[in-house]
Amino acid sequence: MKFTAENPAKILIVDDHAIVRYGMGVLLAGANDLTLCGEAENIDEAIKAVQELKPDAAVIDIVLKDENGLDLIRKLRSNGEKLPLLVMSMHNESTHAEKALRAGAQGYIMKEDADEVLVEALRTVLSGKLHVSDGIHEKM
Amino acid sequence: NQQLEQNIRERAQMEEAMNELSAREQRRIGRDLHDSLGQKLTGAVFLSRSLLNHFKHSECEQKTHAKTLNETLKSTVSQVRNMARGLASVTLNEESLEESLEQLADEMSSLYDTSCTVKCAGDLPELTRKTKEQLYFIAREAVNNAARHAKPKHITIRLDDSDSGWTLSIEDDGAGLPDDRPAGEGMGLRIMRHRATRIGAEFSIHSNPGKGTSIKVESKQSPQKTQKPTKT
Amino acid sequence: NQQLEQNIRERAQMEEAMNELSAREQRRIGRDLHDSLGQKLTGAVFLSRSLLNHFKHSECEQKTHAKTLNETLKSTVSQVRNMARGLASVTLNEESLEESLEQLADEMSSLYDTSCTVKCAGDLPELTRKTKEQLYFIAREAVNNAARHAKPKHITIRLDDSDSGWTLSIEDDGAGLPDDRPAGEGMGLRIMRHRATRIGAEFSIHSNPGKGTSIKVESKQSPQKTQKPTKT
Ligand SMILES: Nc1ncnc2c1ncn2[C@@H]1O[C@H](COP(=O)(O)OP(=O)(O)OP(=O)(O)O)[C@@H](O)[C@H]1O
Ligand SMILES: Nc1ncnc2c1ncn2[C@@H]1O[C@H](COP(=O)(O)OP(=O)(O)OP(=O)(O)O)[C@@H](O)[C@H]1O
Ligand SMILES: [K+]
Ligand SMILES: [Mg+2]
Ligand SMILES: [Mg+2]
Ligand SMILES: [Mg+2]
Repeated sequence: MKFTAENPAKILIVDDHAIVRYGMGVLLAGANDLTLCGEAENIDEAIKAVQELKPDAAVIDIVLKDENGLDLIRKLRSNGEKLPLLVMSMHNESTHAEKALRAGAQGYIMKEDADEVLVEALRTVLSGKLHVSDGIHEKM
Repeated sequence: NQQLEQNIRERAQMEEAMNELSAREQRRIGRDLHDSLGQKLTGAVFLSRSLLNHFKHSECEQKTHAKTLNETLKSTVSQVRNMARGLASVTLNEESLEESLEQLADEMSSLYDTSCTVKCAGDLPELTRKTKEQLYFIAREAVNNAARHAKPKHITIRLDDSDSGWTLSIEDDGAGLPDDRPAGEGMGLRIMRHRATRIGAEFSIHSNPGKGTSIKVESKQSPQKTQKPTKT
Repeated sequence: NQQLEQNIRERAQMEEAMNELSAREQRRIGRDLHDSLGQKLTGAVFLSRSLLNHFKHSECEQKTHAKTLNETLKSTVSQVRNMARGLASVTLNEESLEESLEQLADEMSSLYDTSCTVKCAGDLPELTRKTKEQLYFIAREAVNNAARHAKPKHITIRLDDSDSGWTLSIEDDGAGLPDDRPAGEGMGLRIMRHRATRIGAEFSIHSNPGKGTSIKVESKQSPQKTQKPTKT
């Protein structure tokens, strides 16, 4: 499916920090083929939001207070949810990207680059491809 | 005399308790940095990027400011991440010892011109948090020593099970210990040895000039196998 | 037996050395936070303020974002400052002990509903850095205890010269130690006592129910007066 300004992709943000969700929402507002459809700060909220809002993709943080974003990914997959999932984390990509993909994610971005790559990474996973940085691609 | 012995023993216990307290304090700060400060700054990076995008088609002063702001904030995020990593180390996200060692190896490989790999046996006994922590710090010092002093091509961190429980070893193929090493050990080696004592393990170091050095830490017996494993 | 005594003694020395190392590490982190990170963030606050001013007369979305950004960054500056202060403490800016105690008193007065003042004798003997540090940490714990446990109107930190060298005391006019205090001292009191031992000083605690508590640390003799003073 091709997303356009008339038919933007609905994005769900899952992060335990309000300021991160806010900043990311502002950034998404600037991309006309994407729209923020909801926010969640833990696993339960995220699972409910996916069922009710039917987002086209979700951005998921790894550290969600005491919960792990990778567990959320595994649960969504075992519920049969097929939407592309993009992991965004403070953790080093080299040690965590592979784990994220194995858990069922389609991409991995680091928080410190996220402002530059978020929108493109979302477009990539929405088009059915994987998003990881070149260095990691080689390693895998 | 027995009184004196008792006094020194209490002093040692006190100092160890204070070390444990300050380790806990450092982990707390590491978590604060990583979770609270790091996240606020991440949000701020997004906002500054959106302001920068707003000025995309203009050439005003504000655009330069937005750009500098964005760059400054990004550099603070990586600085905070690096500081947090050093502080929280093994307990960040309750990782397993194996994961922490993998991360250490990755950092080493990217920091020095040395490849560093981790090999772990499949069925290691459950380790207490204290043991995991001490082993992590021993490995970190040993790997740093190898990279700094021996110019090796390769470093291997190995975690094996053994009759007595487990063995941690760090091997490099570098220069080996220098012959003219001053009699006493440096602080790094002494602390490694002491950390091994703390967890009731044997510490040894072997070296061949020109062939490399290996550090070994071996559990004497494995209380973890019989004891109820501590939640880690 | 003498071997055993020697072993325990070495263990105590080792743990103390490690404590010293981690104290140094914490000061380093404190300085990094204060100088490097804190300065970058202060610069970022100014830039965000200038962007906010740019949108002064408009009512666009960007103005709201610039405002949130500015507020977030301001909160990170004070967070970093607080973390740095806790870490770098006595050696931040190479302050004198008196200045550090003044700062401690200020923090206490603003944090709790208690006034806290410092009284220092004019001609104190030159203290070593180690002594200053331990005295600072003892004062910090004592003041915190008073504020947290005794609900006093006033706390006085006193630094006097004396025949034996110097005396540090921390007095409050609060509730006094509870009668039903468990036999062993808490970790805070034990660490204060131990810090006093480390610098060869006497530690004592006096309390009157309903009238308050006073903690006293007194040098036994004053090696600093005869020894060449360590550079601090
Ligand atoms: N893997 C190694 N290969 C070759 N030499 C080593 C190795 N590990 C230690 N050494 C030698 O042993 C010495 C003592 O090591 P130690 O870790 O105790 O101190 P350091 O590394 O010199 O200083 P510090 O650890 O305090 O920064 C080193 O200076 C080095 O000469
Ligand atoms: N100035 C004081 N006034 C009244 N009670 C005090 C005072 N200082 C200490 N206490 C009592 O002594 C107890 C032990 O103090 P200590 O500093 O050892 O432990 P704590 O403050 O309870 O815990 P921690 O210091 O580990 O946070 C306190 O719980 C409190 O009941
Ligand atoms: K949009
Ligand atoms: Mg998070
Ligand atoms: Mg060393
Ligand atoms: Mg206390």
